[in-house]
Amino acid sequence: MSKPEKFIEDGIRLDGRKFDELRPIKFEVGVLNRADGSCYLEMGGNKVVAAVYGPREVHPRHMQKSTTAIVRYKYNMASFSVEDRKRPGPDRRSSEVSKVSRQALEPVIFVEKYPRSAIDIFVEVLQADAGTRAAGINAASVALADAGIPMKSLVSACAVGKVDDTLVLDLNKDEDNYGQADMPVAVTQNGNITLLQMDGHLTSDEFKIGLEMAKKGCADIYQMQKAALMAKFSKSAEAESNE
Amino acid sequence: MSKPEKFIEDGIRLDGRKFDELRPIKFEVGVLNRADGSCYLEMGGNKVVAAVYGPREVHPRHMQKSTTAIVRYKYNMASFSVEDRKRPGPDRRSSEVSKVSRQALEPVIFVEKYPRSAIDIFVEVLQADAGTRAAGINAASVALADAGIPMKSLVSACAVGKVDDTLVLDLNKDEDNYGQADMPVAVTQNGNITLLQMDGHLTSDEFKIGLEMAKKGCADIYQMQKAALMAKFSKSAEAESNE
Amino acid sequence: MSKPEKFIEDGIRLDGRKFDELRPIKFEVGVLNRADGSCYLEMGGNKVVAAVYGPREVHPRHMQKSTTAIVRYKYNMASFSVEDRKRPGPDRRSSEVSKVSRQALEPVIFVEKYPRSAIDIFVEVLQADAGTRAAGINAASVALADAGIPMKSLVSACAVGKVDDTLVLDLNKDEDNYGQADMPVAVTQNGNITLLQMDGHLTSDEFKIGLEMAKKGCADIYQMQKAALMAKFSKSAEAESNE
Amino acid sequence: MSNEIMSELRKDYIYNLAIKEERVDGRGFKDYRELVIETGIINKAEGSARVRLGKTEVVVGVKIQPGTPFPDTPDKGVIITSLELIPLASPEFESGPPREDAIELARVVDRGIRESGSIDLSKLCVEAGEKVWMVFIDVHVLDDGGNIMDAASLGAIAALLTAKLPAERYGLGTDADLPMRDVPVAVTAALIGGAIVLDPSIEEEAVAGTRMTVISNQEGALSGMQKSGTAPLTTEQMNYIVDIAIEKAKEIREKFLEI
Amino acid sequence: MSNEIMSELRKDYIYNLAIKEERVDGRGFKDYRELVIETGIINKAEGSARVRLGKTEVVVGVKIQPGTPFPDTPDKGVIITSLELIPLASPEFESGPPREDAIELARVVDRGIRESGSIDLSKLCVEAGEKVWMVFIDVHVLDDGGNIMDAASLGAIAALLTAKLPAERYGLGTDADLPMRDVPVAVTAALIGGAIVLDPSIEEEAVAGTRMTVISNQEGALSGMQKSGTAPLTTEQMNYIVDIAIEKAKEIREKFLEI
Amino acid sequence: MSNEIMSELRKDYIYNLAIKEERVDGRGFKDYRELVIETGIINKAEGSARVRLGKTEVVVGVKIQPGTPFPDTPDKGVIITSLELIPLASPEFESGPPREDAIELARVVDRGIRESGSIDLSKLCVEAGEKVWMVFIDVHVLDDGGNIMDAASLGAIAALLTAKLPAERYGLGTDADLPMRDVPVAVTAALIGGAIVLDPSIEEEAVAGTRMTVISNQEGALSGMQKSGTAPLTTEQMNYIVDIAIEKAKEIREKFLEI
Repeated sequence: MSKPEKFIEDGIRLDGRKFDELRPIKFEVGVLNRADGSCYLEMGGNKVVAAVYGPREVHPRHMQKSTTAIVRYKYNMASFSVEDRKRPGPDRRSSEVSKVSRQALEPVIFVEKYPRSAIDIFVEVLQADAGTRAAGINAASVALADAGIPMKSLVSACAVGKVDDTLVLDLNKDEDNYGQADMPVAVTQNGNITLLQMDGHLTSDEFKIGLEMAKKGCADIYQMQKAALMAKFSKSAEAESNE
Repeated sequence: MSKPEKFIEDGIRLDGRKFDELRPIKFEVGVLNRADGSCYLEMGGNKVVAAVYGPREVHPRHMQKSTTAIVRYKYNMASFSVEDRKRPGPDRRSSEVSKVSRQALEPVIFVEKYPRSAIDIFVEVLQADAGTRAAGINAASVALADAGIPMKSLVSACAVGKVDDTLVLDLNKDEDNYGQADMPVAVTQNGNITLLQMDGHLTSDEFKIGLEMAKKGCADIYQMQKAALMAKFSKSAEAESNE
Repeated sequence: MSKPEKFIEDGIRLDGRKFDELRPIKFEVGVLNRADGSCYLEMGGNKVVAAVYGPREVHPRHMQKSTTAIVRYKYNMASFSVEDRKRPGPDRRSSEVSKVSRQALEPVIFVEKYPRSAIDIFVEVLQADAGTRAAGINAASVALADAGIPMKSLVSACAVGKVDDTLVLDLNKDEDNYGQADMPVAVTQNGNITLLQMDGHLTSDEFKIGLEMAKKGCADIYQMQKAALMAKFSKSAEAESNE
Repeated sequence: MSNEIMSELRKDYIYNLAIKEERVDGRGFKDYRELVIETGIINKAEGSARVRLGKTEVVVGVKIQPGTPFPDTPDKGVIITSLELIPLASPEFESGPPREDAIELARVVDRGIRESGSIDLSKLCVEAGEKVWMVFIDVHVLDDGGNIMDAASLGAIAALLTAKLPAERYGLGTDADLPMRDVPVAVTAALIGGAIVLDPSIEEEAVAGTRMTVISNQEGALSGMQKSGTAPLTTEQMNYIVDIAIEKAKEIREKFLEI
Repeated sequence: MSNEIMSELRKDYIYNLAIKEERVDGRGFKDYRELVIETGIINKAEGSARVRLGKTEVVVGVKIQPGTPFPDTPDKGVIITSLELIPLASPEFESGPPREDAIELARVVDRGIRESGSIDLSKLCVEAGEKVWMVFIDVHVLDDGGNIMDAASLGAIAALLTAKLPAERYGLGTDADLPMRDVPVAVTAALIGGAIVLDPSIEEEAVAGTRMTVISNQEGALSGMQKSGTAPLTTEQMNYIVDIAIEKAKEIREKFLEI
Repeated sequence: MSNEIMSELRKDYIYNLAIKEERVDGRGFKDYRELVIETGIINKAEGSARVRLGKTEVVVGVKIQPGTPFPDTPDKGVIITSLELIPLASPEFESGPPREDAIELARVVDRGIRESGSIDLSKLCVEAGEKVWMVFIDVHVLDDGGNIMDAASLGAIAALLTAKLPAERYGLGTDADLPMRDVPVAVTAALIGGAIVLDPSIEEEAVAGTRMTVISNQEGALSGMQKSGTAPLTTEQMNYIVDIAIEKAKEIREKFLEI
């Protein structure tokens, strides 16, 4: 698709959303058998799977920390997740995304409970549609809870951006490709910021308003994360009481 | 060479062999000084060298097994072994060949005699002419014996294939390139199958007949392997008694 | 630049030097804060930085030697140091240069004083103009002294070459590119040879005369190295006595 | 009681069950676990499938784009099959470039498709020697519950059967189905003690001495075989496996009529 | 007393200073260390700069040569930014391919230049779809005294501002300055306890829970941001950092008028 | 008695022999071990040779194919020399990409051929700037009995002297010999204590402080030198080595008349 003439008409975006509206979101908890915790997430056209292993032994040994667990995060895009086939394997972008995503989640994990061990988070993007790092963090946060990792809070993430000189929540692919700014944000349930990146052009005022919009979006996602976990746990509890 | 019109005329293959005839084979035992055991083999146009080191210490340590020796097998084609220069170094094909070849030999080695140690097998293909994995296994099996590694049996290998809708033993390069099927087989001296792969198209009946042909070929190769080892040992014994 | 018609006219080289004259040389000692010892060197158009760390712990552990320190040397050319951008990272040339440079310096270091430890030398070429390996060794030798590593001698290095059938000292880039021979030499202060390589064409007599020229050049460089170190140490001493 | 001992006991248990002609999940020796195939799940891919085989799950994506043919087959399309055993799918998988096991799986899936002639590669030529269609088959293993080989192989075929040549996108005519001619099906048997079981679970794989994959086509002929593992097989065992694999493949192939 | 204990005490000291609104080197919270920028230091490079920021030193070289544009931007030049944390610069850096930290630094420097539109990439097109100028920005870190991010970013801009398109060398017209439109400046703040300080030294980085880099352009608008580190920031802290970073960037931008 | 002590005693023994002007295998200081050169042993290669030098064995294969010249030498053929120290050849060699020692060996062999002008590269040009012959020299070390350098160098020259340009295969005229102009010969000396011996065996290499390789051409001039090892050499030692190496090279060159 080439650049549309207008992204917003009569206050409505090309995909029918209002400027501060998230795309449809669907969480599924505990979708994998081998992982200690897992989550499948659809967020707009994004389809991601997150898996958590741990706390477990650290290999190689010299990466161990004597007083805390180490947290590792591996974000990967499937080669078929994008229009033009992506070469398999890590690249510079996935390396950066993995780093900031890890740092978005690490502050809510009680790492001091598991010295010398590792908590491994794997995120696979099966289909990409702008906002994959936010989707990955949302899924990973739920997968951590599903794995029973003690956490101070869930972490919720979404991006705010600018198209047609207007701030909009949760950019889709075209808004991302042709927009003026993209700012992914992750927050704890208290609204503390654990990830913030910005590309593009924003005035200082736009930044401040945009940050509030993103936080509002994250708060909505947090409710969905909680609901998905509740549903899983009540189902498990039910299953157990039926045994 | 482009595809010949016919591969078999009056029951005779283009290189003069009958359908169930092996190519000329020559074993030389103990050709290397540094290796613990070695064997040079010419099998048709294939020229391969196999070397065995071990049992010896395992590096890196974490690969050690506490109750058995580990067996490692590295198959490599010299860049000048084929018509079009091969890029040096391992590729996906050599990785698979190494794996199946290792598994072809491992069952006959008394690995439980050497816990925490490694038995390393290296096979270099100096000239390739179809059937290099079988040639490698034949040479490696003899090199293991030459190294004094305790074995339950030798392992012998050859391929059976299909050209002109006819099953033939020990494909040469053209028969392999333009043929309808290729099935390398390795067996112990009791005829138990330790390697079997098949590419191409075979009916179930053809498979069963072909397997018998391959086993027959392996039995012949086994005799040559034994003879080569006997010759080496009697020469060594003679040398010793003359000292 | 294409090949000049003549490199030497009336006994004077294209850059105005006599046949046995070094290019201008400038040493700066202790230019880096983090390294244990360092030296910046301009030698003609070459600009190199050398840093020394150690004696320090060896990683990975299995590289430790129980009776001596290991010496490691990493020579690297910045991608912007040459006319046509160099791909970043090590290549075969830098690997060989690192090896011979390490061996040029190792014999003067009292490695037996620091068993199980490492002395790491890093040389970065910021601008290259023929003779970078000699420049690197000259700077590294001073950086070792600056780091307080006990040494039997400094090591000094320069090249001798042949242009217009004439032996010349310390080739510049054009003399190197279009010349008939290039021979880098490194010597201890007693004139013992710790590095010698030769490319090109020299008669046996030319070799012997050239070697003497190179040793004379090295002796001059040694004086400059010593002076640079003296200046640094007297400045440090002054600074200390002023405290 | 330590995990290691538990796991040894569990192995013995499975092993002893096999002797009694039983399996830990109650299946008969020739039974497959529940098989669910969904297609068209990734809309950025030209073809895609999710396969669930018991507790095993793989997603296969097919990307198709124009490219240069190999010099020795100037008039034929190109198939490239990749498979990684990513650590998301099992605590036993490690990060990094694909290792032996992953390479073997990819190559066997690839040969099954290639050697069976299931894709008519000559119809993937756009301009001989210059431009052909490149078909990238990427197998993404999400959950290793055992027998990845068959799941991957089924997923690859399902994704190919539903894939479209994106000709319009590249100005090369109208979109079309891939020229599929056959539906090869991989069936894997495992040797546990003297018993031969089909579709081994992850627990069964842990005790199996060897696995034998047999790929057969719609005529019931063989289009690929691979022995994997160190335990030898007798000729009788090998012939038996070939017979039951061909039979089972016919049954599984029915699944594809539903796609 | 061991080094580890010394270092812990040192960290506590810096931490406690921050509570008292002091810094170990006597600077105010918003003060930068001494900044020295030299340009044109590498004559083999089309542009170059050496930046000394306190005890931190980086050399940036810009190489420019003709190349093929990316298919999706056929009429635009290409910027490629590299940065390695080589072990010459710190005992904590290791040999080998660039790791996470180095990749992050390179990508943030790159985005600052790219997203601010500081180079008019459309003027780097020689022939649409065929030939454009490739601008390679290589950041060579020589001494890690802290805040490599700002030093690298400043060095990159300084090298670009003084770079020449080597058109004559490639028979593509006469040499010219790069088409620069803006001077983005990166300002990095660190959170130490509750205190926010600019331009953290290496010692301060060791105790900082998080760093926040804010890149702003000559209009005082934002052209890039990156949070790095695990400590969360409140909205108030984030907004405060943005305000002081924009202010400080104006001050630093003055430096470039001297180039 | 442990292997380590045995090996130390063995080293002392060799060292002490050298002082007495003796060698462990009875050779004189300037004697080479038995040298056997066979050519034409690999029929898939355009040239090939097997060299046995005492207990050392190398196989060299030369592949020749058309390719693109380097931009700075558009009218010259290309030589690319590779050498790996594969673990088949010695318990001390490891798998993986070539390391320092292997790279050094390959580069010295390469320079010997290149710098001596032994191949007339301008005759390997097919069409200037477009197509030249690429000569790949691959040295395969099979058994490391010491002095791989000379064996590799001899093998490379022997393989080149018997190589054919495969012009017919590529439709580029009729097959021809490579345009060889010189036969450079590498002679390696080792310093053991104060003694200088030629063609060191593996045991001698283990005690040698340094090795010095001198490559000379048929006129008796030098076309390459490489010192390898940490022990310094005096000027007298260096000059002596050059003299005896040139003398010995003449003797060895005779071997090639037999090819």
